[in-house]
Amino acid sequence: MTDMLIWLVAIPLTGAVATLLLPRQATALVYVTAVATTSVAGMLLYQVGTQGELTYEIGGWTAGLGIALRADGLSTMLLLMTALVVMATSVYAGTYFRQADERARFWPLWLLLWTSLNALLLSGDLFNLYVTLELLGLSAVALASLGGKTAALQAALRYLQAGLLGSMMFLAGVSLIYAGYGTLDLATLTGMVAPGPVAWVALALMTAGLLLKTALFPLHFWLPPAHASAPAPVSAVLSALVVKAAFYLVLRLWLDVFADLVTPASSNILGILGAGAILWGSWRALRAERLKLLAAYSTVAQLGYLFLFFPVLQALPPGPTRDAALGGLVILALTHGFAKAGLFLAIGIIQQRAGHDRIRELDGTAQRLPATTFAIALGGVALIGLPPSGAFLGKWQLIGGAFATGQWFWVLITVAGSLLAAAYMFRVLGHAFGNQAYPQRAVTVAREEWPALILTGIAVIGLGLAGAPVWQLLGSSA
Amino acid sequence: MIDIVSSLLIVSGLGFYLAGSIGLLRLPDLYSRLHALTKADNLGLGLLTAGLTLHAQDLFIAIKLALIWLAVLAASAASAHLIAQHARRRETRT
Amino acid sequence: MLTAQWLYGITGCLIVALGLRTALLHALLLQRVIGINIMGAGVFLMLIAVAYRGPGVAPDPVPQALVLTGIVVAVSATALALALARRLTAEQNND
Amino acid sequence: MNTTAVLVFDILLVLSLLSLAAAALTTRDAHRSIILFMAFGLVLALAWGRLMAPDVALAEAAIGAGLSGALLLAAVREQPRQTLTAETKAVHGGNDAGLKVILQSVVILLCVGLAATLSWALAHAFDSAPNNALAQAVQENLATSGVSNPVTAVLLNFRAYDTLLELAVLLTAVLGIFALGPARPGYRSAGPVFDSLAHWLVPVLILTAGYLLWVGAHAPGGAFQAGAILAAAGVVLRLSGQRTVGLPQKRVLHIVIAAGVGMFLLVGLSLLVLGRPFLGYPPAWAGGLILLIETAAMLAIAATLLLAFLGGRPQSQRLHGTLQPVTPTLRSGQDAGTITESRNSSEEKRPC
Repeated sequence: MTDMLIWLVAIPLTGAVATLLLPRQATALVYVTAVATTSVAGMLLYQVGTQGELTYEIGGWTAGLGIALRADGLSTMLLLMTALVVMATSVYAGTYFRQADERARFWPLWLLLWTSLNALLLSGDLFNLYVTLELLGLSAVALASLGGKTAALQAALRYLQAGLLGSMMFLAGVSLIYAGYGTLDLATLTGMVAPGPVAWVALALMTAGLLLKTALFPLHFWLPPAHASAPAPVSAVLSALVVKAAFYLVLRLWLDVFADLVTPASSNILGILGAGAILWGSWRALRAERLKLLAAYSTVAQLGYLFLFFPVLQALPPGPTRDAALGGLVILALTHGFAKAGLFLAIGIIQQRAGHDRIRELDGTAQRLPATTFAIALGGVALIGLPPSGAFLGKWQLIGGAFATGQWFWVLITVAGSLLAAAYMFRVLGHAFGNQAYPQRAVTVAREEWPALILTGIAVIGLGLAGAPVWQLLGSSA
Repeated sequence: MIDIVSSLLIVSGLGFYLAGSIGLLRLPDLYSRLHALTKADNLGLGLLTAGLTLHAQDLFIAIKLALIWLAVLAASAASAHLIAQHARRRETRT
Repeated sequence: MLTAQWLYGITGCLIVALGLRTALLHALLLQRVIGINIMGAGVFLMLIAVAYRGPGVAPDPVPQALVLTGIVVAVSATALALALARRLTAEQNND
Repeated sequence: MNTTAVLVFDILLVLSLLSLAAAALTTRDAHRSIILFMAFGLVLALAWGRLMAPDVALAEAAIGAGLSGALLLAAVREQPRQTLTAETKAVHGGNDAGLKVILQSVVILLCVGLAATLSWALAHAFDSAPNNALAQAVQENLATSGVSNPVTAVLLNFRAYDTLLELAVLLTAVLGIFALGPARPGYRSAGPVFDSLAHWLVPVLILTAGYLLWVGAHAPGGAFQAGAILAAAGVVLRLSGQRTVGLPQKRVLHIVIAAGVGMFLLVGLSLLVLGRPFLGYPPAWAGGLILLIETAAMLAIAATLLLAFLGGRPQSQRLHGTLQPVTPTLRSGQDAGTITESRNSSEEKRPC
């Protein structure tokens, strides 16, 4: 029953066309699409857990000629995370956009973004990855520019240009690969790729393009304004999923396809860039004036952690410790996805209720919006990496792996990053818990606050306590 | 025999293209340059397509070549008129 | 190795570099969009040079199909960029 | 003798490509760089023809040079004619000369390095024998693909999923443009000469688009080239003062722009229901299904590119009362002014 793979792309795409043609029933259609896709993602996770990697050849043509969709442990977990985050954010977006014409403009683009995420996580063909990256970039920019104000448009324009440059570099790498090896399918490439000028330059180009789209430290200039000025549900998905999809590709290329090309020096470069991202992102988050800017810079920092894993994984010989470290990387990525999405939704509620999101004027928020402040606190726990959260397990594996390979520098960076994260999160909570003498009436709207609570709850409790299956899933198919 | 005639036609066509380009570079003002370009290049293209139709395998390609020439003829005449009209309007207005 | 293939391939690389220079440096948005388009054209030139198999031989259709897809994707990205720029100038004139 | 002649032609073509690209990229004036970019696109179409890629040449001339040029010209028309002062400002607005020079030299170094590594890697790739695996696979399966033109077979059968996602990219672009506001105000009629040109050119363009769509199965052509030429017909109509360019209104317009993706999904999912793989056309019906999808894709591409040129949803005629005839009749009596008044009416002031 490998048809599930294509259903994961076909359902959101059909939903996008349906919401475009039937604007009045759009919200209902989106909920139906969301439930359907999430259940298919769940079934796929179960299937991959039991049978290992699944492959689906579109049109029945063999993988080289046609395009193959592949789902292994890593991509199915990211797919389920994407489905859950998008479903919860859709519930919130239903209430966030008041006017009907705003919603009618939002839903088709939203489902197209979801289609591109699913297509990217499943695709097993290099040029197809270029097309999905382009679809992802364009739909994210179109959604980010929905804000309509000058700041949102400027940020969206800069985001589009950075995205196009990244895609062009990626395409240049893909054309080199086709020139050298004559095939575009990732599975056949994994066997054929041999260290040589073609493979090195192609990998360097593709990685450079993807780093631009992942907004790793020196190339992160476009991310904070774009995520801060986009509407709340959009910036939630941008931070939690869109940049992570590009990171997933870097992971897939470095650990799977071009595994025997990766040298300690190149992984260390990624590690150093990651360290820079952690320090710079956390520092700017600490000094941010607005909550959304803080969350955006926190995304830059958290992605830095993911890149810290590369030198550790490269140094570890294949064995149980390496699988544990890989599991730590995945669970850290998943936790950040849930936590950051929940955090952005909570910030969206505050911005709509209070009319602004300046950190200094957050007094009394805990009294007026208790559930939202609790969601922010939960999100903070996951971002800092305190014990119950999945991030703690991830960072624990990172530190364990770093010690095992004698690279103590990464340990120092991880601890420093966690302290800085604690600093900027407690700064926010400190302001939020500043009590006002005459607090206004507590406002609770279930459909607005539940998504944020559920997402951050999954990040802290779900992944923390029930994190074991992540390692089994990776073990069975990594 | 056909080769000689068609290459002759093509070479003369190129001669007109050359004249058009030299006209573009040398002539002083816009209108005379427009004049040179549209006249010389269209005639050059006519000779070129005539030379090529001699080589055409079947009638259908010959008709397509003629259609190309007609389309370019109409398009360049209309655009030359538009450019001249726009330039004339800008002169009278400033 | 065919000289034509080599000649057009290297030109493609040079055009990619030229396009990148303007896409990064130029202040005018229109010029940057043109730079990105020309960069794309350079990559497509590399791809079609790979597809070329010599004067008499039929070329490889797969890169040609990829370039066709790339051209359409490039024009849709350009359209969105220009629409964003137009709305941005309209917003800036208002406030 | 003719190999050296071909080599000379190649060198000349390559030099003109490089010089046109360099000129288009370094000129200060936006108008001039767009015209040079269109010239570059046309010479590039010549290069595709030389490298025996006629389908790509058609698409490059129609979309790369033609419509991209039209989009850029429509965009630059609204900007005041500002040409830059002597040197280009640095992207990050560092206005003191020192920073700018450093930045420029760093970027130029980066580009030179990129060109060198790319050429070095490509030269290595060309050294190894060209890997013909995929080309042979296409030839072998061409018989069952339903079309005889290998490029169309790859685009609409073997890698149909790529084309589906590419049509989704087009749909995203047009939805993004819709969300950004109303269309540009219409053009004044360009006078009787252009109207008479448009009068007979538009039907010929529509006929050519239909021909290209049909011929795509066995010769260079196909949905993308046909869609681009249909959009070109719309652009000509738009330039002759016709406001809605024959595009349908509200609901039907949505159906047309989603036609490409919709038809692909319809065919793909119905095949899935019949037990065949997604987009796995049965050999007997493959030709018909491909033509069906190509027709819908052509309509979607034409509508998308035209709406991009318009800048958004066209304002319907009835909105401000000037019942213009749909087909551009010869308006010898009427002077061009009438359209000016209607254009300066409340159109721009109306909030989007």
